[in-house]
Amino acid sequence: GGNGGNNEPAKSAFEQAKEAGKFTVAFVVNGTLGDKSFFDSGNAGIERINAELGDQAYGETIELTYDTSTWGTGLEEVFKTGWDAIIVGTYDMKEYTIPLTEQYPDQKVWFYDEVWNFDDAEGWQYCPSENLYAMMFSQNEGSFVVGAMAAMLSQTGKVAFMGGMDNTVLDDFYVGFAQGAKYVNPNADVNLSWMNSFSDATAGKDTAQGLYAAGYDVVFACGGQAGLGGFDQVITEAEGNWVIGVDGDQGAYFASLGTDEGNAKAARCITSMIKSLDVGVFEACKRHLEGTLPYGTNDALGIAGDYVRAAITDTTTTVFTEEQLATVNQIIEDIKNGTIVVETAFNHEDGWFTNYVKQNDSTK
Amino acid sequence: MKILLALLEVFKNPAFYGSVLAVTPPLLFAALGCSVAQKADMTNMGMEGIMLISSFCGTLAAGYIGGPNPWLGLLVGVIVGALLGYLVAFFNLKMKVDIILVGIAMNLLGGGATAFFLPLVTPNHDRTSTNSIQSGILPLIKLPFLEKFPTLNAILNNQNVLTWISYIMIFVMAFLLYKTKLGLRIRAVGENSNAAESVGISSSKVKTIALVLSGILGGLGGTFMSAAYLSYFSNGITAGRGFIGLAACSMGEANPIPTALTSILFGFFYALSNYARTTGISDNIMKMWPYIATLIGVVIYSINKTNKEKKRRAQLSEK
Amino acid sequence: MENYLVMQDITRVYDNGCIANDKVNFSAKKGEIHAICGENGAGKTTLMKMLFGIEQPDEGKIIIKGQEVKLTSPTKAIEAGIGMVHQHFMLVPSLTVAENVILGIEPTKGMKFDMDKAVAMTEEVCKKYGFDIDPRARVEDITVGLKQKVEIVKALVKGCDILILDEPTAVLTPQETAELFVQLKLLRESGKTIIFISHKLHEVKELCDQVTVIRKGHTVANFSTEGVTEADISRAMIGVDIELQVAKTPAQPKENVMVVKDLVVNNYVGKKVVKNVSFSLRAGEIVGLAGVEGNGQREMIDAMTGLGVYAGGSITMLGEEVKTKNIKGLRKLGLVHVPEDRMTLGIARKMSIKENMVADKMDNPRYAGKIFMNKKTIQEDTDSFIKEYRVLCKNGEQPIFGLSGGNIQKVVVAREFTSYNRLVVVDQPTRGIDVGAAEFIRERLVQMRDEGKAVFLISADLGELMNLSDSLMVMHGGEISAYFPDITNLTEDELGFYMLGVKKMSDEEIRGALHE
Amino acid sequence: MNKTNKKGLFANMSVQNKHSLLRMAVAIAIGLALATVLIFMTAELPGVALKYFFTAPLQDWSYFSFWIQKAVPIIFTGTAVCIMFSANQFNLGLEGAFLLGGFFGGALVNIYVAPGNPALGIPLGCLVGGVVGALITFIPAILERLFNASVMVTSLMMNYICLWLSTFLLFSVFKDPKTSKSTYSWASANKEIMVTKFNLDNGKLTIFYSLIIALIVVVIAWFFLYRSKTGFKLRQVGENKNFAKYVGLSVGSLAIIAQLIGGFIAGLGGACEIMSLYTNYRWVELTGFGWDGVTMAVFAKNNPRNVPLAALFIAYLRAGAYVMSIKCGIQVDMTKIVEAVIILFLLAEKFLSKTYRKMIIAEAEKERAERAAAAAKLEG
Ligand SMILES: Nc1ncnc2c1ncn2[C@@H]1O[C@H](COP(=O)(O)OP(=O)(O)OP(=O)(O)O)[C@@H](O)[C@H]1O
Ligand SMILES: Nc1ncnc2c1ncn2[C@@H]1O[C@H](COP(=O)(O)OP(=O)(O)OP(=O)(O)O)[C@@H](O)[C@H]1O
Ligand SMILES: [Mg+2]
Ligand SMILES: [Mg+2]
Repeated sequence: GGNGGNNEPAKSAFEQAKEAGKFTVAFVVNGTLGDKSFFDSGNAGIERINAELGDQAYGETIELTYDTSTWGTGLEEVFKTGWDAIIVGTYDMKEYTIPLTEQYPDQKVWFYDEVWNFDDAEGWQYCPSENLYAMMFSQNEGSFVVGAMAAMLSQTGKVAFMGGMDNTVLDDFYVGFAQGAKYVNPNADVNLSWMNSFSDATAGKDTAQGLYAAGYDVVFACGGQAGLGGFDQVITEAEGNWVIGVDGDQGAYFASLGTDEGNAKAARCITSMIKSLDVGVFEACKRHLEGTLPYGTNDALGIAGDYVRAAITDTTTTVFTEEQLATVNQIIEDIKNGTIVVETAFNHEDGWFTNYVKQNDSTK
Repeated sequence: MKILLALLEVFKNPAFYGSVLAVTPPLLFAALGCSVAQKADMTNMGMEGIMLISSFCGTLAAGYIGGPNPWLGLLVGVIVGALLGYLVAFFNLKMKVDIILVGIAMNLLGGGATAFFLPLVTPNHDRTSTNSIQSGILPLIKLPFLEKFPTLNAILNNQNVLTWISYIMIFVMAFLLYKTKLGLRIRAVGENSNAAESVGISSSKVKTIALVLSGILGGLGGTFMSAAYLSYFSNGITAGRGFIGLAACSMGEANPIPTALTSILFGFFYALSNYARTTGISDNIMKMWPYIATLIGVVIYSINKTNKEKKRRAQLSEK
Repeated sequence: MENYLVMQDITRVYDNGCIANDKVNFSAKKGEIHAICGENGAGKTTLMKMLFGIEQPDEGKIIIKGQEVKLTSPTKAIEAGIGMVHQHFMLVPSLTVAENVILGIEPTKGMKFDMDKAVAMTEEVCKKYGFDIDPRARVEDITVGLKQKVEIVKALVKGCDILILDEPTAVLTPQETAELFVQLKLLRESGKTIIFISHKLHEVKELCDQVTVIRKGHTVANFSTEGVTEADISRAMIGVDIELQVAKTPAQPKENVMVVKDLVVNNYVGKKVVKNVSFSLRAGEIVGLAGVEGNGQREMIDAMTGLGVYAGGSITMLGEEVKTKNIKGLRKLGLVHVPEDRMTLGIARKMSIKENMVADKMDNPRYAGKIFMNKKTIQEDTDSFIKEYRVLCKNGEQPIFGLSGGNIQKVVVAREFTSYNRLVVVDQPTRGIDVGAAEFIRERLVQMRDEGKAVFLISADLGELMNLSDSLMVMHGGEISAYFPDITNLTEDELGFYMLGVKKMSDEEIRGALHE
Repeated sequence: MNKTNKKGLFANMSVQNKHSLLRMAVAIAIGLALATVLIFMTAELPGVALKYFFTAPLQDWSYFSFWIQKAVPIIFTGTAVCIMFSANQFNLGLEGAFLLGGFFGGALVNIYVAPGNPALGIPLGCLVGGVVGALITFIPAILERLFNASVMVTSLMMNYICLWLSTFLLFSVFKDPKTSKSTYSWASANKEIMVTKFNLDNGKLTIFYSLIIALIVVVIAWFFLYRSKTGFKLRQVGENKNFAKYVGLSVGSLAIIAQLIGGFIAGLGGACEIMSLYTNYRWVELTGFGWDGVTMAVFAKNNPRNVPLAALFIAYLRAGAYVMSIKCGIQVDMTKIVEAVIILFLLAEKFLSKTYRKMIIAEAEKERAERAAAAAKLEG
């Protein structure tokens, strides 16, 4: 609604925050909110900044929409507006970010989901910025845990990973997931399927349908809004078919809706691989304000700091036995203390991932 | 070889055929909707937009009025569809805008208005889908007696009520077009509006009714997407199904049964593209198939028609 | 007996200013078949459209059974007991006979359209009046004769007392016509009033009781058919007023430019409408073609000009078979054509006068190079054409649809006459245009003849034909029914007899048109 | 007749033209009024939002650049549609042509054929893009010619075939595994972004060369349609097919030529769009520019000359809406609603028809009065 009656030219919240001398943070989404997943999680981090650090900082989420042709201009616009720190991420945004870090040397960039080349001047996309902090979530570690849980529950020995679009971060999910499944059941068949979308829920539903029909009884739906389609599918499947959420605690989300359908979805969601961008965002802000944020480095945010973890919901405790849950906890401990070394999709030569998939996915 | 075997595996799986039945209805509704309009010589290019808007409005009604009430959503979706059909008729017949361009404008409006209003009307200001509104899902039809026959059970049991309605609709539309007074008038007006006018039938009235019917079917198709396929509205949820309906209608020459068969063929390929991803075939290739099939179908159909026409001429000239 | 139907002082002016009916009076009794005769464009159809509520009279009144009626729509007319069989079929091809028949008054049974009832209704009418039609046959599958009967049944089933038949026999074979007449007579016996429009006078004589003749929107005669001959009717119809005499010297025909030999043309439904026609067109001569519309002229001209195809015989232009050439090729040979239907064939409505003038000249290096048009020459030449042909317009850039009908025709004529030509086919060149412009066009035709071009003139204006033609052919029933190598002694009455099929020449005489 | 009364711009305009201008103005006004209402309904600070929406592209160079950037692709597709619609060919395959033109011409040429060599890559990319685009529209065209298959339906299907073909090729062959949906970058080859642009005012104003290409295409298209003899023939076919046949044109071939040219321009546009905005190919959805082309052609009355203006108008709305969306969080999709409404009213022949009659009658009265005055003068 408008602000009728106020004749003064109103100031936006950003301008008010600036005037109050607060540290302003923009979370730039190269898509739109509402994915109940990664972007929403980051948005939750912003809300937490406003709630807990509100006296010193102010945050806002800015959506660039899925129209790729606007991303460059949109990001530049955010820099130009004068936000003190800009949170942005994914490979697609990297090329736009590099020149802007030079052009706007007074602003900070907190970049997620991409490894940066800070030192090799001859190397690919060299960016010696002192203002850039790169946070890399170890999704492979969290995925290992949910992979193990999937294999424990699977009756058919066939579990599936349903990704949004093929990229190294998503590959990293699969690598951990497959390794975790094989850790529990060395004969497990771990299917890799792509929805080719992060936004189209029908694509997720359709993909999941094919997977369940082919006997994959636990599906890791890993692709934002599109992945939610997997939840729509699983509730039409027979008992004994399960789904795993991603990024946020999607089971808890559906349970919180309090409807029959939400409950049905929650009841089929054995866990979610939480990738806490919210924690990352919030911690970055907190550490920046404390002056301890390590700019110019690639910061690995792993299972150790609870940056990634497997969600435990009512469903989890119902469908898994005490014993199984104990094993899960043991696995988590082993990853933390290095007994289990989780493979990653990063830092390999070309073709490595294709081979890796072939070893784990019987259809490839 | 491995791929062929895997495909065979898919074809042996009765759930696949159940899936064909489950993915076809929106295409079917769209195609039948286009066909009733086409019979009155109105090409309803705006089907996609009509489906989107009615899906959106239906979802809102289902979620906001009386808690999750998908039946109400269906009703509202259908009413909105009918209104939009009327709008198309109004702009074409009264304002004299080319019907194709009205359709294109309708599609623009459909994509734009739903995406624009979505965050305004959802409690969490959702940008992509109405996840925060609980609009519910139309009931599944459970047929316990089928459980004794596993194959039939996998195909027919637990289909959505709207799925059944969509197949019933084939016969309803066939009945309407071929067995009722209105259908007769629609066909007469579509084929020779002068002839209809000369016996006192108002062709613009009949065309308007046909487009309203078309809108109603579009409304059903749209609501299917958000109250049966998914349980919420999501931006661009129809994903080109309105256009496919138009193509199916064109291939079936707007006759309900052939149009429906074409839609089912389309659904078959669509389901196949879902199932084939576990066979190692690229699903992008699979996704191309329905369109290629339609393309080939349209060509074969056109060749046939040309030949028939030639034969008819030849026969006449012999007399 | 009291007049059952009276149309009094009916006047109808069309939007374009054409006075189609000017105080026409017409009346018919119960149980008679009443013919309306008149030349093409006399206003017969217009009168009938007003009776059937399609058009509204600007003046005059319609009285049925002594009561004045306002027929504002076909529905009203049907209610008043009027049925009409239109000059062109008003049928839906893919529907069955019964469905066509009951369209507009569909019987229903619950929600369903009652097909059985429809069939029964159709059968009942058919039985009552002796029509033999299968009500379940699809209209697209039945013969033209049957279609015509379906049209009549369509009118009858609605319970009409007055049945209008607008040229019902134009498309029928003699056998079909005979059959139809039997049924019409039956209808008359059952007390229906039938209004019958036809150009075939022997039919009128055979079938009708009364005949009203209309000429140029006026009622000119009303006879009982008992007392008159076909020749009398013909004379009443054809009144030639030769407005102006274009002066011309006797023709000096030279070589054949186009030779048509044993030409056979089928129309779009496959009916043979041009039957073994032979003639030739010679340089330096204007050959006229007379005939009532619908006697095969349309199809023959289409075949000659490359717009249509022909099924048998040959057409050669300067030794080349027309069939083997496309229109572009024919135009290269020097064939130009002023079409009858100037609005849909002769112009591109939204384009400028200039563009319409040069539309066919793009392969002439004067007007276009390899890629670009020659803007300046086009501008200059069209300006001079506009001046020469006295096209009334602001300038050449004006879109052509803003011109009056006559000026549009001048543009078409100018385009065709200024292109390379050896043979000029002009179809109704002066229809609907003013006297001055018509005279201008006629003078040009004579001038072209004198320049040694072959001119083929088709016109419904007999005065024009008799004034301009050096020799004249008459077409009737798809054949040449007369050939006059010299028309100085020809009278319009005589011409009317041949056009209306009252008379026919011997084959020998007709063969003369070939100039072998 | 030459009674030129110098009463300003509209004095010498025909009533039809005046009315059609009036109708356009009213249609646009309705659209913009609707936009204003929508903004008031949704914005927290409607004044601020309105300011961005209506003036953003004029506020500074980068918004200005963004405005121009948004106009370029729709200039291409609009021109393409103008040519096809001028010949009355309803080929809707431009979505596919644009997409594949970008994929083959814009991306693959620069990655594999002319890496690091913009001097070759750009012209070759344009050419390949155009040819690919022409191929896409050619298929429905030839199917109609040979088999009489509805070009509208087959071209719609072509769009989806193009989409899935390109995603298949992208994901299974050409994708850079590091990325989610992009090909390898051609920037890698010469270490800097290859997109060619003018940079003025310290890089604040960025105008891509593709704008120049687009404008050249517009000029050529206009010359082609209104000055060349083939273009003239195309327009005759579009205006009246029977007439075209009667004056001796080969209608079928001309119809195909129109579609080939349309496809070529769209494909060229796709290549230019990819080469200027991106350093890799990443479209996995139809771009919508093909449909925009139809809107443009409607606005431009099928005359390429008017396309840049129409495109600038729509792009202005879109750029304004986008800035407004970033600043005030209002959905960009609003412009689509506005566009749809404008199209409907712009095309509605019966819209304001009463005003038209009034204008006509007033004009006639005026003329009559003038004539009477002149006659009186003569007598007097
Ligand atoms: N809709 C119309 N608008 C303008 N003029 C018309 C219209 N219909 C007919 N006319 C003109 O009115 C005149 C009378 O036409 P009408 O159709 O009544 O002739 P007709 O006697 O039936 O001729 P025919 O024997 O050729 O059928 C003709 O000059 C014709 O050109
Ligand atoms: N569709 C039209 N749009 C605009 N102006 C028109 C249109 N048709 C005719 N006019 C104008 O109206 C006037 C009268 O046209 P109309 O065709 O009635 O003339 P006419 O009296 O029949 O002349 P002619 O004898 O040359 O056919 C002309 O000045 C013409 O320019
Ligand atoms: Mg007539
Ligand atoms: Mg006139």
